[in-house]
Amino acid sequence: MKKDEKVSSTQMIFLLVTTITVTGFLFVPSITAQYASRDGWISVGLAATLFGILVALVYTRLGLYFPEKSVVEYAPEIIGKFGGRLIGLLYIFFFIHINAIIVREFGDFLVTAFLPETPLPVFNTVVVLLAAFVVSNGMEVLCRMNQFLFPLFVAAFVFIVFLLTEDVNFGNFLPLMENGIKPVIRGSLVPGAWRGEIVLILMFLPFMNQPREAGKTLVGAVLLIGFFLTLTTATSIAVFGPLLTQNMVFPILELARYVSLGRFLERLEAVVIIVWVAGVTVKVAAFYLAAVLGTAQWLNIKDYRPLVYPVGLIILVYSMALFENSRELVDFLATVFVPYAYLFELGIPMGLLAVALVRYRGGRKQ
Amino acid sequence: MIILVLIIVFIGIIALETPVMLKNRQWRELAAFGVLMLGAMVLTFAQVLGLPLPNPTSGIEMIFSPVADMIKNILS
Amino acid sequence: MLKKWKNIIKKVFAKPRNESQAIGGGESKEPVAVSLESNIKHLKAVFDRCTDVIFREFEAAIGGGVKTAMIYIDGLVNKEMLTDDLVKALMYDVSGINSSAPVSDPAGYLSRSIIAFTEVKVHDNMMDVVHSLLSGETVLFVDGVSKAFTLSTQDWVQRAVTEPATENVVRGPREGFTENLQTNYTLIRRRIKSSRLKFETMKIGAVTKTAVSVGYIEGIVNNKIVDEVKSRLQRIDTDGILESGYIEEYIEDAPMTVFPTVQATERPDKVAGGLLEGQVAILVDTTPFVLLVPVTFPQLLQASEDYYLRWPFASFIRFIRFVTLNIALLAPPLYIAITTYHQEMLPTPLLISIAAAREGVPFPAFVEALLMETTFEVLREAGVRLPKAVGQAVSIVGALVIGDAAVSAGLVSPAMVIVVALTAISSFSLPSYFGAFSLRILRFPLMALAAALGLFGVMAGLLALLIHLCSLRSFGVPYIAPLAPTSWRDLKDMFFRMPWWSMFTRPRMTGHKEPARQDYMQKPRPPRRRPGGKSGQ
Amino acid sequence: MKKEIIAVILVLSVLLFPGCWSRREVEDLAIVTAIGIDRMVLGGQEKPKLTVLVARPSQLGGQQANTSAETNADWLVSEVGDTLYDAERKLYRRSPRILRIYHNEMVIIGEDSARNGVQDVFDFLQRHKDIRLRTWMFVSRGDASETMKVMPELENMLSQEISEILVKSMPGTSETLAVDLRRFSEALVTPGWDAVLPVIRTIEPREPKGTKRGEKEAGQTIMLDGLALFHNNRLAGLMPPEEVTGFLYIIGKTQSGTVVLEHKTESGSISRITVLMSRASGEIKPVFREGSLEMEIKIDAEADVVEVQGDAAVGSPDVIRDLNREFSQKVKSIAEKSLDTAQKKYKTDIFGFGKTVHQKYPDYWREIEQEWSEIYPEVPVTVKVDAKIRRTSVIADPFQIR
Repeated sequence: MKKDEKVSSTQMIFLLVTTITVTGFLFVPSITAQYASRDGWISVGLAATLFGILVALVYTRLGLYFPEKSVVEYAPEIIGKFGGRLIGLLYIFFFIHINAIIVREFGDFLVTAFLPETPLPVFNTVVVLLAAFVVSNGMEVLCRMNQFLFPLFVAAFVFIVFLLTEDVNFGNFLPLMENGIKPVIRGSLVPGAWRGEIVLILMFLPFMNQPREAGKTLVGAVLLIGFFLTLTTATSIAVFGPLLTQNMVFPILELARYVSLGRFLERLEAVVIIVWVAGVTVKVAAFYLAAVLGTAQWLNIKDYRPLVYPVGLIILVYSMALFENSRELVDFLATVFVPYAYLFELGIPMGLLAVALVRYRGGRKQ
Repeated sequence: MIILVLIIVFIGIIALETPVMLKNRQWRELAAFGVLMLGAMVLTFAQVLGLPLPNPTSGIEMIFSPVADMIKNILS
Repeated sequence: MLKKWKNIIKKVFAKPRNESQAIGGGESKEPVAVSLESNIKHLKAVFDRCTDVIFREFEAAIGGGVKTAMIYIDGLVNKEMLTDDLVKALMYDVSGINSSAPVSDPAGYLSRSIIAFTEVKVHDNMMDVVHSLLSGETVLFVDGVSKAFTLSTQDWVQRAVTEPATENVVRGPREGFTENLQTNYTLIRRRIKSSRLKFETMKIGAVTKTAVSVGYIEGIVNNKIVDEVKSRLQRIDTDGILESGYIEEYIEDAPMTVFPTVQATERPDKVAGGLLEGQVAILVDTTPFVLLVPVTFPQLLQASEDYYLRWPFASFIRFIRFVTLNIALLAPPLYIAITTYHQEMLPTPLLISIAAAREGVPFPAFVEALLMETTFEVLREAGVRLPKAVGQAVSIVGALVIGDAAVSAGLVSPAMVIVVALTAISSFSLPSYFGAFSLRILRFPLMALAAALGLFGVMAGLLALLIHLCSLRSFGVPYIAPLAPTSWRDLKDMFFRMPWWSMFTRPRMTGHKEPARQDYMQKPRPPRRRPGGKSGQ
Repeated sequence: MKKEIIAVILVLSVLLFPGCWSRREVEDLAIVTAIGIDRMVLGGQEKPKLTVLVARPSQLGGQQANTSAETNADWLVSEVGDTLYDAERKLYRRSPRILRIYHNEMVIIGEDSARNGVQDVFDFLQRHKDIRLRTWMFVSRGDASETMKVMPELENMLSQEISEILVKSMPGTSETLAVDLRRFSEALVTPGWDAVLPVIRTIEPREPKGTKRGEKEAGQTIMLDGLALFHNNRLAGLMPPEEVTGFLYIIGKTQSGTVVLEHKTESGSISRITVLMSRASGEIKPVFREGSLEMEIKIDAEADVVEVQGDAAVGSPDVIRDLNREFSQKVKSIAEKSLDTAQKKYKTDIFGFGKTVHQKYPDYWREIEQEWSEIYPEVPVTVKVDAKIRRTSVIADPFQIR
């Protein structure tokens, strides 16, 4: 295992933020607005961030028992060989499955909004190939590439939001919490599940050059993600109002299309697409790397490289086979995805942590 | 046609990966690669030929949709 | 099976080379004989059929007349110096010492008292003699002395120090390296007057025996990099090195990339600057191009002039350069992608005028672009190969005529001509000629991707490029170093060129051994009270 | 490294091999600049009719742009289909180039179609990938396809002419409101807010039309004429331009425009003083007075004197003070007139009164939301105006000609 590859905590923050924001900003505003209507930004900004911080603390506490190991490696140490290996297998499955969903989201979005005549497999193949290219180069290259892209994402994002300030209508946020707190919490579940994708840290913690900083890193990442997603949700509600937002499939795309600077800088959806393509490549690569690393560790082999292409093929096939149509995907994300993701993002780590707390009360024997 | 392309791709991947492992005598890696690759090939052909694939999503839906419904009932 | 192939390949390509055979028989460590005759005979055998080797035998006026012989290669030595300082001294005994007195130690006596040369080496085996002779020294045999004297009389025809051809500046020194290694040392040493500046020389090339020198500043440079450079140089086993380009290909980290991971420059000031930042210079005899390692991609976008102009201008120029970098790489692909896939991105009037201009053009935009780009590359190549005086005129006229005629014939649209011209000018504005090469090549696959998948294809291509760039390393240093992994303080010298007094540290990647470059607080401030001010007492 | 090269070749070949699905060269496109939507009865069945204006690149731009009047710079074509998208595809039968409507600048809904409800039109516009939310919306008097037959006067294309009038000229009069698809959609879907659209119509000008000024030809030209008021998804009525100004005061969208005041001078004669609006803002506030809902409208306006007919000494602060009062009175009467038209005559909540109630009193709104359309016409409205004249342009008192 190439654990001599080390990344700094800034790089880790950037990686997590890109990974989560890039699909989040596309799907979250609409799904949240369906439940929480005009209070969507509260769901995304406060409720989901609180959840994110909770899971961040769990991961940190858990990860620091074994700063040199990933969850696939230390789960057997905590709860015994059989259970631990089962958990490892479940995580590998989770990463591959989530990755297939991401690839599907990617292709669906591009077909819907960009090149409608191009078949879906083309987009999926390209992104998986690019990601395979990254994964076979390792974690450092992934982080470096993301570090290069991250300022561009932020710039594009800020640019679009900034150009829309003229069209913002804060009246759209009123009245606050019309129907009480329940819809707000309901709306926060999906963004919460998204925020929980920092579960990647369970695989990536050993790569950090200062694992002690993991707590700060994760909380920082959660807050930054919260900021970006809240800004997106708030902007689309402020510009379009909650009722239009909830009927749109991709509000951020509509926002970009709505930008108009002096009638010559218009139709900026290409900016969103470019950011999206780059970001999803990073995201797919991150989950892909986690899956491949996990598989290699689970099978106890030293070099994960040979597994890159087979795993990529599996991801590719499932990205096309998982859903029949685009609404099935969104429906899955809005309903079943929530408990499913929470199990892996909160349930299992919490369980592991509980056992670990009891077993290693007096500090872990090194 | 598409099957031909796929076969070429598979042969390409195998030809690319195996020599290195053979040279370094990484038998464990080779076994893992072989099993995964076989699985991937079966899945790919099944998908291309329109055979039913084991779809984990339906299983997940089965397990988790009661929970999802419960959440819906509590929060609405 | 693999092994079998390997063996076959080895047999075909790696035929064992015999160095002594290659050099011509003088390799045996045969000692210098006492007899002058046998020495001359030996050398004549070695330099059989070498008409430019001159044997001159005469009698020296010492010890009552001793037979001596002087051997040199015509054209490599300074004959006047030989006549005045050697032949005359020996024949007429200008030193005025009693010439008839017997000499107990003729060898020592000769080198101490008679031969008026600054550098005299004494050899006692033939191999060294042959080597010195070939590198332009003059060999002196004295009958009865089993030693050979070699005198550094090298003086061959060489180019004067002139302005470098590839990297021009408006402000800054006009000197460029020459083909002579010694001159090149001088040019660097003049700039860095420190004993910490080291040059370590080795001979590479079994036949050419080219002198290759590794220069660095001890204390600043990372020793690991120096050792790595030296070991990579020592691994080279080939017949000849004629230019530093040979070396470059043998030592680079990533042989299969289009990006140069070794920087070649003709400018001594650039090399000196690099050395001060902890880079290692590789000087090769017989070429004015000096290699600098490790190098990062952003460095290829920096000209030495950036550091001589005042910082606001320099920063502005750098900004322009980033723009032109993007234009040079992306203008044609983006044009293709936008006009054939994403017409919605253009403002309506622009779209309509492009559509109007393209009406009647028979080719799709991609073919049109390919046609024009290829034409342009051909013209540029022709311009380089033609004699200097004709070259520029031909390429300009060619471009104008072909461009204009193609447009009026309706073969290409005017918009395309504008795009291609813009691309060409932008690629000329990049300071590194060799860095610009990679962009010229990469433009074509990107154009193909743009034609196949529009912006998505361009983006996929760029991402693949980015991944590739991120995975590159140059002697252990990440290729896009100050950007990713980010080093905030090095970014001062990246998109901008911050004022000199604010760049306190050397680049982290190469100069971390002695990070401080200068003292803090050197920002010039106006004096508290103006000397001529009224408020003063 | 070898692997990377192979991967790159793989990517390239995968992409290039089948390639080029959505590729269209620019010269193969028919660039739609305006869409008209009508309704017609064909064979006893109601069918939508789609009219589009397509730009003719060879007549615009480019080197050999000869805009001689022989060919129009845009091509008008309409087709009837079972649905709007169907009609759009049927246009393909007559277009040698592929219709692309992402450059479409405006959608004109025919009056008849608007009166019949815009639900279906709305879905077409929202779902269509290429129609942007920043598309100007209009209602035409009569059929849209008829309106779109007009030849533009100054610009090359009709769409350009209309959007320039809407965006550049009309703010100078404050007699219409530029509404894009986003605003229209938001007003349609938000409870307690009804939509408005500018009305476009053709008029036969008294001036000679066309190229030959000397011989008067019959011709038509385009003009913007007030607003169309919607109730839910149907066109409820039209508001004349003068009243639109009042509507704009109330929602605070006034930009410029003149108001003529009548002032009785000391000598007893009446001067007509024209003031040009420089800044105005409006605020709608729901309040409960004695347990029942009332709306309070507060308008702030500032203006400059630009013309005096008569001898009013507008240079004197006293006169200005009087004028301020008259100005406020006048603004109030304009606003009330448009309130009257919208609220009492057509019963449409174009001011978004319901929305403001919802925002301020969400609990109360929940009780009355269902009955809002009955409650709305009866809600008492008070208008408070604070209008001020700030400057008298470059001269003070009018000249005395003796």
